[in-house]
Amino acid sequence: MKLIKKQIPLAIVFITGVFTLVSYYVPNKTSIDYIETMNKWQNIVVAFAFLLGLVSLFFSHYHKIARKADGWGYSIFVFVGFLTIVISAYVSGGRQMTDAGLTPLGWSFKYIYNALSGTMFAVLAFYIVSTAYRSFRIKSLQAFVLFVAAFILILGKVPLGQIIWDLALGWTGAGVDQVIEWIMQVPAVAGKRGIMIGISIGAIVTSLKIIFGIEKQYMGKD
Amino acid sequence: MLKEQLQKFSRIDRRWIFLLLAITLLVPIIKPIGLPNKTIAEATSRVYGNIEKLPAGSFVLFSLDYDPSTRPELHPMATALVRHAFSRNLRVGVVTYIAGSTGLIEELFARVSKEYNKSDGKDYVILPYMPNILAVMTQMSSDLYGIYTKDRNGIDVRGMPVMKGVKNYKDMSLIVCVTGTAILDYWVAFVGDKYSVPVAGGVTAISQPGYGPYLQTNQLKGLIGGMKGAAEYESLIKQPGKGTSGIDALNLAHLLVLALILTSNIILLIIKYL
Amino acid sequence: MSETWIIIGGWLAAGLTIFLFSFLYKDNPFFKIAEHLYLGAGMGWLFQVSVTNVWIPKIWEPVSKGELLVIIPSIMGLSLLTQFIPKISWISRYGFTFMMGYGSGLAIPAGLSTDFMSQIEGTIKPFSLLASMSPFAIFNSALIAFGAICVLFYFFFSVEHKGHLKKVSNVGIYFLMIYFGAAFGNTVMARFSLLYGRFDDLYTFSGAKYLYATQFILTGMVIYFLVYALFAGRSKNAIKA
Amino acid sequence: MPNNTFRFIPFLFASVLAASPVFAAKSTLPPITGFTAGDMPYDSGSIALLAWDADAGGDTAAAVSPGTLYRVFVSSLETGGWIKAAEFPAGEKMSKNIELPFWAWKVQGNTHALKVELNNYFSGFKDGTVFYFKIAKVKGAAAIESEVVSSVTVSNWFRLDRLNNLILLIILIIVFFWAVFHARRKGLFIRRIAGLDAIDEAIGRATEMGKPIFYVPGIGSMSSISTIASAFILGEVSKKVAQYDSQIKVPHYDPIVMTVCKEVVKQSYMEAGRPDSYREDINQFVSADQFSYAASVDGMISREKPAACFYMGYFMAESLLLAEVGATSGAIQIAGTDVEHQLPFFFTACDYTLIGEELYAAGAYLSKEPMLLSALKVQDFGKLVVMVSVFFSMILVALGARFGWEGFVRGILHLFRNY
Repeated sequence: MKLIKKQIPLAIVFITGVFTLVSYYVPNKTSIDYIETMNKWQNIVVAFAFLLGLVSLFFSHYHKIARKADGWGYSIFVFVGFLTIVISAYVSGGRQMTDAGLTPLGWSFKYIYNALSGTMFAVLAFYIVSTAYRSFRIKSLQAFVLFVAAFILILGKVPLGQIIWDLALGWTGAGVDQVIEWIMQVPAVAGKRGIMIGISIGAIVTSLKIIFGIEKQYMGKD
Repeated sequence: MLKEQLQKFSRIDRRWIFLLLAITLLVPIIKPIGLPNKTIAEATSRVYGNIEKLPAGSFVLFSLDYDPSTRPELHPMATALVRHAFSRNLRVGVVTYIAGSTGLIEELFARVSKEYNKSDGKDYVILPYMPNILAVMTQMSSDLYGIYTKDRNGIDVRGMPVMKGVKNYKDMSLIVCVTGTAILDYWVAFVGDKYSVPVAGGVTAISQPGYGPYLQTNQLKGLIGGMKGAAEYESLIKQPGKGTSGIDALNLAHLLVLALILTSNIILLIIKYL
Repeated sequence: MSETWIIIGGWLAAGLTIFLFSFLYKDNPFFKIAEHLYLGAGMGWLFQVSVTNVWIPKIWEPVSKGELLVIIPSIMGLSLLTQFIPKISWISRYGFTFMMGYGSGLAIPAGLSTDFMSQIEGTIKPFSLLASMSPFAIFNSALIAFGAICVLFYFFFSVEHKGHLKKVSNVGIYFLMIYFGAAFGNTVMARFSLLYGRFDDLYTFSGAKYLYATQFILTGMVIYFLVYALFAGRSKNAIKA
Repeated sequence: MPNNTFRFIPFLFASVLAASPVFAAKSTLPPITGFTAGDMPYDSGSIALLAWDADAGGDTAAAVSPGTLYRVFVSSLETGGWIKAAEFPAGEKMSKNIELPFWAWKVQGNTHALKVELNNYFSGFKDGTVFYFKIAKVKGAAAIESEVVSSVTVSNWFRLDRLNNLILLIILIIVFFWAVFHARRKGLFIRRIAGLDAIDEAIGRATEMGKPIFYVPGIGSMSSISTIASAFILGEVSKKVAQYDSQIKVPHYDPIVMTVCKEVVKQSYMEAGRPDSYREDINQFVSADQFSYAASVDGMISREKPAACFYMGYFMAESLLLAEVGATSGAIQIAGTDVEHQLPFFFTACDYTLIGEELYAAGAYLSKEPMLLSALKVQDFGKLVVMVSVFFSMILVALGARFGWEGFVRGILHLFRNY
């Protein structure tokens, strides 16, 4: 039992991992055929992976409705939303636009999905302003440096800010866009590069651990 | 006394601040201020230059991977890029790896193809959404028909005039990825570097600073960042759109943030040292 | 699509947008309905796209034509679903390990070349053009190299940071802070752009073409909150953020 | 006019009866010499490599023989069936333009080198198929042709040009196993991490005030390093909480992360000798939707007014929502994440922030877990490689550029280029 529960999966990860890794260094046709097959298979497996999220969402809301838990009425709207899109997709045969204009699917994208998904993230703008006021604390020299860089960027990205900069600091001869350009291309690159290299090696090491079966927490417990 | 009042003021109910923002953003939408964007970042003009120098008929691959949640920033950008490509008579292929972007792509091409009198299958092709980006990218290096046999409407792509002579990355002159996700990193790492195809990008302002290193090494042949970038590109192709009007509306809101940070910190200083 | 549908769409979009925004004032049933719709619609969208773009063309059509090899990955994909049945959840490992192995195998060489070697090359390459560079450009290239080394040293954990070494890692922090500041500034712009997008749509829906959807719904929400505050809020003194 | 016609005729013949060298010989152009065809190394076998001598001084672009063009033809038959594969001016496509590093490609001075991708003209050919090539040199109306040469292409087994990448990988793997082995046996040194002391202070304060501590592990899955590190930090934090007999709450986003964290916390309470104070509801599942999760945790924080909040792990947009509410509720806040664009929000709103890899290091430092320690060591090694190579090659390249050692500079750059 341990063999099929644990060792074969670990062998799969090792074999696919090593073969895929090696294919980077091997130009032979065999290696290309291998990677092409893997690509197709991978594409299919991933298309199923999203069902995980779907099923767990359905489960949890179905349970809420079945148990009449607090606010179970709202859970019905999860299914309403889902069915609206799926049915309109079925009716329109998966096409969003025909020569006659929007199909029902295109319509539900434009007026339902678009509005909901756009607004969810737009709400964050409000939290940014309140964070700016209530918790942006210039409490150290480091935070001050952060603030100065942020200040210049926020100011210089809009025309009105550029005008203000020119009025106040125009005499220095450096336009705010040049200063932003410099910040983004010199010190910010240095900072980002430093973090990036470290994190990227971290990812490589984690990948090695996964291939060699040292890291297997993603498999869950026995 | 003043101290207490200040303290109270610094703990103001945040909904007042929300209201303030709503007003500063809504008013310019209804009544535009009319300050156009003047400056153009070098990275943006590099994208422009790279498209501009392509001979007519070159095949450009657009990877449009953004959904409605980043639409205000990225849609104007993508629109401007496609307009530019059409005006230069380039052949355009579109791929996407974000399920939510298919609707936006349809909308974009329905609108822009009319402006330039371009037809589906002849001047551009929209390939269907694919879920697993890495697999598709790797596949396209040898034979893209291995994965894309049909376009999004189920029409065979092999016979399309737009795909003539296009089989893999070697036949593409440029790849432009517009995204709010890490998909541009994938294009750089798994395609641009590996198969030496020029890759340019358009990203949200949030991820823009992160691409500095790739720009400096020329792994990225240009980058359009956020709504400002969209406005810049619109002014490069001389077709003002949503980017230009957006940047105008953001004027006051940007200053509001700065004012708020300064006010709260000054209040704190006063409380501390008074 | 007829006029009527466009108007209905406008009302729906304006309504959902305002419902979601109403959370900023206070949690309320309208927000909850819109939020749950969002969860369902998002999944529905993903589902329909997967069906029309992957399942039908990549699995159904090949199998009906007799190409049976695609059954193997389909079974691996389906195995993922055993996650929900604790007793046999181990079967899902077959799908997971396949995905992890493939992903890791691709990520290692790509990470080495893109984020490692290319970054070293990018840092030193400007110096090969030393002869034709302006002093300011030379200074910038040197600053990038110096800054990157300092930042890397800040993240170096194998030696104690004391004395001069401490100074080096301190300089690194300031480069990081400039990067963070730039990121902060850009984030502000990005979020505002999203909000602008939504407001712009609301403004569109406030026109006569959409029968003043925005105004009506907004008024409706205000009335709801007023009534709610009158009846339910009184007893609890509730509105506090 | 007659002059024109006269010049036109040989050209016409040259292109129609392409393989006949009789006409070509009459031209005034210098003949094409040293024409060879071979297999392009390090490829999948679909590219042929042609090489021939350039005209004297031809490598300085159009300096000599301006207006001279080369046309390259390929065929799968010995005679006829010619397909034009390339056309370019003399001086382009030289041996030195082939993008390969010095260890994989020997640049031949003053030689043209051209890669012909046979895939583009012949589909589905087998290994060992013979292909025929010829080139025509054209200047104005004068034209000359080379003899026909043939070659087979081979599917190669190794990308020698990616040797630098491979060597780096092998070194990393060796260091990786060395570190895994040593970490298990002896433990490895990690410097003290500032800010970890703040954890003790925060827990102490919570105990004094009798208020709970919130530990938010973020929205990552168990396969992300930051979440793994976070789980180990949680172990140490909950051990101290158990010792002080304080309270801790851990709201979850991912069910798998929750099961892991449950084990971790339980274990810590046992180790602290207080299994009786462990409760199952320390870890609670909140929501698998990003914004519902953030909103619920926000609600919990503003209701319970914790003395300390820890945000460790993988965070996206919710960082902003959480840190702001925590800050205004007056809690001591300690954050740590490797998501760079969320760090500014944590940094400005929290009392202490672990930046990027510091989070991994904190996990390793606190837990002494060999898995984390070894990873950290390999990361340190990688950073050392970068620092040292940037420092020295920067100096060498600058010196090389200063004194004009062109080949030397190019060689160094080749070492770090990916192909």
